[in-house]
Amino acid sequence: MCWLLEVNMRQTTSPNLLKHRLWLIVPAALMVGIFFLYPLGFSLYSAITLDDGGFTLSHLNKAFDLYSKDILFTIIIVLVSVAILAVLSITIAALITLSPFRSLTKTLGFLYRLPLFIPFIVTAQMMRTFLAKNGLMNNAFVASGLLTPMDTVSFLGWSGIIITFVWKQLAFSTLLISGAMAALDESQIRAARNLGASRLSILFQIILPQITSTLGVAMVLSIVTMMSVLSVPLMIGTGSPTMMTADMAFRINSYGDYHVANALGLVSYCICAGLAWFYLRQNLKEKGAN
Amino acid sequence: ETTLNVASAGSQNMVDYVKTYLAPKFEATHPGVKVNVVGTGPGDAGSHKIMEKLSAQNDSGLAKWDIDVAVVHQKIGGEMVEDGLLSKYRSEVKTGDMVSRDSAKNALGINVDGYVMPMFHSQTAIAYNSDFVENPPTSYDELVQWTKKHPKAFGYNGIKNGMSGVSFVTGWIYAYGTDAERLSSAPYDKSVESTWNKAFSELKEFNKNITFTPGNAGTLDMLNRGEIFMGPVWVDMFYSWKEQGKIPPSLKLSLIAPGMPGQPMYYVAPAKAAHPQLAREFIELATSPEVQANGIVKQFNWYPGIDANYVEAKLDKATWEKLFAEITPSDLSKYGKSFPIGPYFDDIKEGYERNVSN
Amino acid sequence: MSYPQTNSLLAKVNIRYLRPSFWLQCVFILLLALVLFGPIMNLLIWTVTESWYFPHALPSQWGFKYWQQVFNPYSDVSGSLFTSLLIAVLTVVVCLIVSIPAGYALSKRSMPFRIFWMLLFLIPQAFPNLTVYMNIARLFYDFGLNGTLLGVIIVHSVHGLMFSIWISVAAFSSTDPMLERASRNLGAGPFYTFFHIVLPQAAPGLIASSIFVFLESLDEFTGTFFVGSPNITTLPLLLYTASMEGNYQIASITALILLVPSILFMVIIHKFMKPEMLSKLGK
Amino acid sequence: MAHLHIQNLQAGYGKKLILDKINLTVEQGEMIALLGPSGCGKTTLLNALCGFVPVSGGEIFAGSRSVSQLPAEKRNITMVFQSYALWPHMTVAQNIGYGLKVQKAKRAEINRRVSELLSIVKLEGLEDEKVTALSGGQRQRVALARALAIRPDVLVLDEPLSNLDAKVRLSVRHEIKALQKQLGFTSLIVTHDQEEALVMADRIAVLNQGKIEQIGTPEEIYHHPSTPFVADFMGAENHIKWPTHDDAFRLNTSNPAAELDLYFRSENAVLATPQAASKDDLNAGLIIHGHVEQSVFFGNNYQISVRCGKHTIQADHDQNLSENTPVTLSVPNNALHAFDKEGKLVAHQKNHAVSVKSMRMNHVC
Amino acid sequence: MAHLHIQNLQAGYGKKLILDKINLTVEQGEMIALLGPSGCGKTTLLNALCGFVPVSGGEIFAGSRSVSQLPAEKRNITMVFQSYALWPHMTVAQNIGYGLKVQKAKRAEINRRVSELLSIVKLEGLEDEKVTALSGGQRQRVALARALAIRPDVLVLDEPLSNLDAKVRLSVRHEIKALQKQLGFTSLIVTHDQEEALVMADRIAVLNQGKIEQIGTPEEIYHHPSTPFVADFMGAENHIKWPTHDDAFRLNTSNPAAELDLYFRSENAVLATPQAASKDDLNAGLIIHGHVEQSVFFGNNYQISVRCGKHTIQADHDQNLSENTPVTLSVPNNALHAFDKEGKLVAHQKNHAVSVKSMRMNHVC
Ligand SMILES: Nc1ncnc2c1ncn2[C@@H]1O[C@H](COP(=O)(O)OP(=O)(O)OP(=O)(O)O)[C@@H](O)[C@H]1O
Ligand SMILES: Nc1ncnc2c1ncn2[C@@H]1O[C@H](COP(=O)(O)OP(=O)(O)OP(=O)(O)O)[C@@H](O)[C@H]1O
Ligand SMILES: [Mg+2]
Ligand SMILES: [Mg+2]
Repeated sequence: MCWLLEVNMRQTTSPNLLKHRLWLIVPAALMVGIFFLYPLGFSLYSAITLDDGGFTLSHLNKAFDLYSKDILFTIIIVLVSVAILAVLSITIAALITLSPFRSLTKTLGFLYRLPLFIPFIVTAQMMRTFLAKNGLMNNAFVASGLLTPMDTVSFLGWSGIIITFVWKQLAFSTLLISGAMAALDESQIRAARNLGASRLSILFQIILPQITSTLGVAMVLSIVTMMSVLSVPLMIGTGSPTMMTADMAFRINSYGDYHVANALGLVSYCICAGLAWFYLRQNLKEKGAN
Repeated sequence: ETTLNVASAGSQNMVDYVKTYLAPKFEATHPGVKVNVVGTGPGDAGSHKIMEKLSAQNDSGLAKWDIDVAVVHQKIGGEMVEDGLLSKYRSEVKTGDMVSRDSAKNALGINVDGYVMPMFHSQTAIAYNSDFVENPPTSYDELVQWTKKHPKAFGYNGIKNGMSGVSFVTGWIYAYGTDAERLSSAPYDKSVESTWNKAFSELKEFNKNITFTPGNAGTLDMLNRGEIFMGPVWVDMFYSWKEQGKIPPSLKLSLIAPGMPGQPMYYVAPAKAAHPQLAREFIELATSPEVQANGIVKQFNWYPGIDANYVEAKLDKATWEKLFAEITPSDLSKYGKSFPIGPYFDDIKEGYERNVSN
Repeated sequence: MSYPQTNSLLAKVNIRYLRPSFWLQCVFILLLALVLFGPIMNLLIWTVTESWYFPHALPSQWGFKYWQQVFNPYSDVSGSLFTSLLIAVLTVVVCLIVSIPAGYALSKRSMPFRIFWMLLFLIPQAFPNLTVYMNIARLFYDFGLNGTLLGVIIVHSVHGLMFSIWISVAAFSSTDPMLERASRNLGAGPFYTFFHIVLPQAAPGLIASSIFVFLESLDEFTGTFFVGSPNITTLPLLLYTASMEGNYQIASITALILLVPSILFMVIIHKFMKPEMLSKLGK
Repeated sequence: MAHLHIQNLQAGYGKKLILDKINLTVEQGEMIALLGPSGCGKTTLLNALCGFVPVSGGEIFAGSRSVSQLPAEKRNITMVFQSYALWPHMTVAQNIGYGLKVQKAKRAEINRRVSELLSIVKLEGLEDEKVTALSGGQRQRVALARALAIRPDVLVLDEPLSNLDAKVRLSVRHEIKALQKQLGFTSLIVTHDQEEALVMADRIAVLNQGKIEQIGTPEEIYHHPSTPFVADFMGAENHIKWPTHDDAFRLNTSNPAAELDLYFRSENAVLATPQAASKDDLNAGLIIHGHVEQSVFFGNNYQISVRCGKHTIQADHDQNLSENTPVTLSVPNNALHAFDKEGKLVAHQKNHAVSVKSMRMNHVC
Repeated sequence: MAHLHIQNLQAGYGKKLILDKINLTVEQGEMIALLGPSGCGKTTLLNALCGFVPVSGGEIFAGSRSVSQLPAEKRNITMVFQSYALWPHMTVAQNIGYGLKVQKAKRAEINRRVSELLSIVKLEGLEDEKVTALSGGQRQRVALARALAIRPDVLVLDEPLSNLDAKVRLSVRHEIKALQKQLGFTSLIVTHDQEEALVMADRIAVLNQGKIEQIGTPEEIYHHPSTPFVADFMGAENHIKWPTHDDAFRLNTSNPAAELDLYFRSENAVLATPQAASKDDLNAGLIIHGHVEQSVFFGNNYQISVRCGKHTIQADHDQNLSENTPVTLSVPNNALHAFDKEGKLVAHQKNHAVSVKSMRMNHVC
């Protein structure tokens, strides 16, 4: 068990512990260890064992067998959402940092934070009625003459899931990214403008390279959040394919099958950890170069 | 002051019903007792949470559990009995012998006799908008024809987003696979499943002409917003929404041949409830003919959990008739099926996942 | 040599605002406003809707019927709101207490197994916890934590730890190490330096992380049920049932009520934060 | 290449007005040095020129084009920043080549120019270093090279040499000057090094509290400061309020009762020891008797602090003197900057101080 | 108060060794100036002293205490940072008072000391400003005041005056020196201003590529540079590789065939115009004929660039000379620093250059 390993480490490497300030991590690690990893152990255990305790890969096989399409769907949805999210939040943060029009940036700064405090479940619920074929959005288009009632399309389904994810996470990632941008030394931006760089090239060549790590954090956290949300696929998603969380819930609620559900959980964690690892390695490389 | 903890799965209406209708009544007759009602969410998930919480307490060997009365779905009720989480209380409550339905004894093939009391019975049926659909289909065959003529106008929610879709699929198997009687009774025969391939491939074909909705409520919602004109819904939910004005009066119900499944909600008492006696008294109150008549039937238009005869006696004719305004008692007895026994049920769902949605 | 005189204020204003980029940005902001406000408008409309069905573009009947339902004497809205808030605030406190030291330590490049630690704290969010909560509940029954505020706070904290640690690592990494040096140089020990120099520098990031932990806690439902109920009722419990079941009015009203403390939280942050710290938080 | 014309410029931060009614013209190809005490608004002026501080009044013209309302990237006025403002995520070469990259120059052309500049600022071999691994002086040279790379029309430099060591400073100073002559760019340089200003600039503007006190050629500013502030700032650090009511001081003046502020440089104070004492010089405007307080080695001479009553006067001398040696200081009339109570110049003579110095030598030898 | 003793110090970043076998003793109450080109490791040395760069070899003693393994806050060596390292979340007063607050001084005492220091560094009235709203020079003064506030035993200063204007620099320089004398703290100051080093320091250490080239009193370093590098660095910027194979050059030496590197200062190159030409000075070690290339106003004199063949020689002169004037330069033997091929000093004479200079004056007048 991981937390045991961790306690072990404390005993065997105590000079190291002091030197590298490992002890500062201990409370947090213990908390996760005892209150999550330990119970998680049982779940993981059930993902790779039979009811009688024998080791098996059949649950994982079954998970891939039945849900490979959903796994792919989940990855695509999450990646697409995170890409849109990155583009949008960088645009907003860049406008706030670089736009010469103070009044506009103030408005923008107020605007983007609006969804920050709206819980996922409420967002999902709002979107369900907003994005539907005859939802408020389409109604508004029809009323304003932009669409005829015949042209309206329902966004419930994959597009709705993406829209909802982006809508909800936008405030979060923009907050982090524009924070990082604001923390950059003003004179660095000035120096670039001074050399004739347009705002766009300043964004791409001066600002973005310096905030990649924050961008990475925002995106990893967003990915993880999206991967673990159940209410959105349940309320916005329609049928198949669907997100893995919905499958897990279905597996448990409908079959009482914890094995396959946990196997799916394992897959889901591996995806998140893979993406996070990618970021962390990149981040470490960058720092090492400095 | 004693607190009686009631956990209720199911829709907000049910939670509200327990909270605002039953609880005050109970508190009035039991001074010093406070009823604490927790809603655990709609659908099987809500029931499942209750089961998991109880089994967690069971596993850690607690002497007293923190739920005294629970309202759960039929399927979970059966599983809880199997896991030994419930107490066999029915014989100890006065209303115990007023139950007549088979579902009080048998939950998807599991014998639950004595462990459960139905709160009400629910049924899936096809809801349609009578403004747009003049001759609603009366059987699955007609429905298939209808969807060919009106693509995307029929909607259901698959099998992962709620039980109404599952019921529809189960009905489909009843119609094109194996009949309901065979699937609803033991013994289980694994080979039966292999005869459904055609049914599933037809369903896959059928699915191309329809709209998928997000959940039980999603179907009703889309009906309400005119995005679909027909779809399978829970009768109890349908009536509640209609009662609250959340769907237009033009929506009607039709139960189609060869039938769709329904299920009851159960009142159960956990095996190690902290207040077993109060729990029994609470259930007794909840299943009394008066409460069933005024609460379940009159207020919500739900089919009563105890024998209808006891309830009908407590109500005026008009109210009683209203219950059968759209689905006649004869339709109900002909087409109101129960769910198949557990293993078949799993076969149906997994078959769907493998052959239809994959 | 004579120079053109363009001193009139009007001329200046014109030069600035006639630029196409101004209008482009205006349009972008307008679109964003619509996208953001649309769903929120929808939410607000639903709170005062009594019935709304096809083919009405707007509710066919407005009213406060559902407000009465939410605030009926049997549903203890204010009580559970208070509980939710209390839990959220305490969760923030717990998360800060454990994640500030961890975040600081992890922000140092020399930290051994840095990636391992970072991934460790990702687990509670990344592993869908549906299946884990049952085991947590069992564990908590053993510890006697079930049904206690502490239990719920622990569950929420573990859940929020990812935000607080990852964001505080970012916050601490961006502080200037020279400032730390300057303080050590003047005789301040590591702790004094940490609290007087490093922490204020990282404060904006830490506050951002608190916001997310706070929100996570307010959003959390499953864990609360497994560990808290029936003794502890939070508002999201109510919201969850209503929302999953398509009871838009109740869900919207509850959501609106939940928004009140969230906005208050934001206002308090505004009040007690120095402006330049907030500027780092991003405007 | 264009000349720069600043007209009634007003600028500041928020409501705090830092620059007030600045008027300044930098002719095409001219280099003007901005001298002024710390905090007087030099950086603010450059920022206003570059478009980083909004102009609240007045106009800036580059050529005949009014640029005061243009965005920074359109102004074509390049700046070397006081805080370097290098981009930490780029290598030295990338930093330097950035401006050319923005102009979409060819890669080969950029490389050529970058290595040319690296050799100018003596950073050969460091092109692939991250700027974060450079020492302070190395960073400053990168900043300079970056601004020079695009051959700007108007170059403004904010203390470009302050972090360089003496050696590099001389060569970079020379390099800038040579480049400026060669390319003929108009430039404005902020420096707090008086020598730098004198050597590099065609004209010097002395700024004080957001106002220009005097503009003129180095010689004018050095020899004919028009205000007490400029006199003081340009090194006439000895200040005597006349009358002193002290017998140790004697002033040859037509009106001995007038209240005057006298300023003179240590290099103009001719110091005579009793041994070397001769009869008082007729040329001497001011004669002071005192005692050596301190003597400091200055390289090519010693700076002697002379105590006379409540004043301490600095004088240059070619020999080290021991403490308390009695000495006589005489300051020639033409090296004495006298101002009346309103700060107006009084009885200033046009001879150059240098000739005065050579006279001093006569006494010594 | 303690002396500082550095023994065989080695330090660097990662595997990159920057400082190699540094040996240096700063006596109690002494001030040593570290001079050296940019990037030679001056900042690194100070960082190693303060405990910010790990020491990979050797020892540092403050008094008799070995501090090389102590944490930074226990070393009692205070630093003025080159990049200021001010705390942006604090006001000026809070920055300055921080060290005292750490020592748990009374609030009144802190306030008193802070306002005392504010007046020393001439920042009165800015105590409640955020440091982010200060100009570059103002920030540097805050950094200085912060380090002085706690009256440190050993003070190390990393170019503390580089961003100050001439006026303030003089007064702060003086203030530091006075404080240092008064309080007697041992100190090490990094500067790239040669004059600053000469004036402030009791001894000067010249650092080159992580090694100390020479340590000595200002006079020693100035007049007797022991290596070509020091000579060059201390302002003897005229460099001639002997033999030049050019008739315009003449060297009075016992061994005219020897290969030598000759260094001399512009101030020691006596310049004679044809009009003023006299017979060749016997003292002159080196005589050069050439033409004026450029003449630059330097304040108290002109710097003349003389072109002789492929060399350009700088010489000081008291008058402006027009371009192409033919001139003769003579450098006295004792002002000529000659090194052999190994960089060893050759035939150096002990007379002080100052006396040479006065001799020059004889010729001129
Ligand atoms: N953090 C660092 N990592 C790696 N190398 C560094 C680092 N800081 C400085 N160096 C290198 O160490 C050498 C010495 O740097 P240092 O800062 O000590 O120079 P310095 O003498 O203070 O120069 P300056 O006068 O320009 O400030 C330089 O070559 C520099 O490139
Ligand atoms: N961002 C700012 N906000 C408010 N005031 C500022 C800001 N920057 C500078 N100031 C103030 O404006 C005045 C002028 O500052 P500026 O930077 O122009 O001085 P400077 O002449 O460049 O000085 P130095 O030689 O020290 O760099 C100073 O009093 C300073 O305190
Ligand atoms: Mg400045
Ligand atoms: Mg340095």
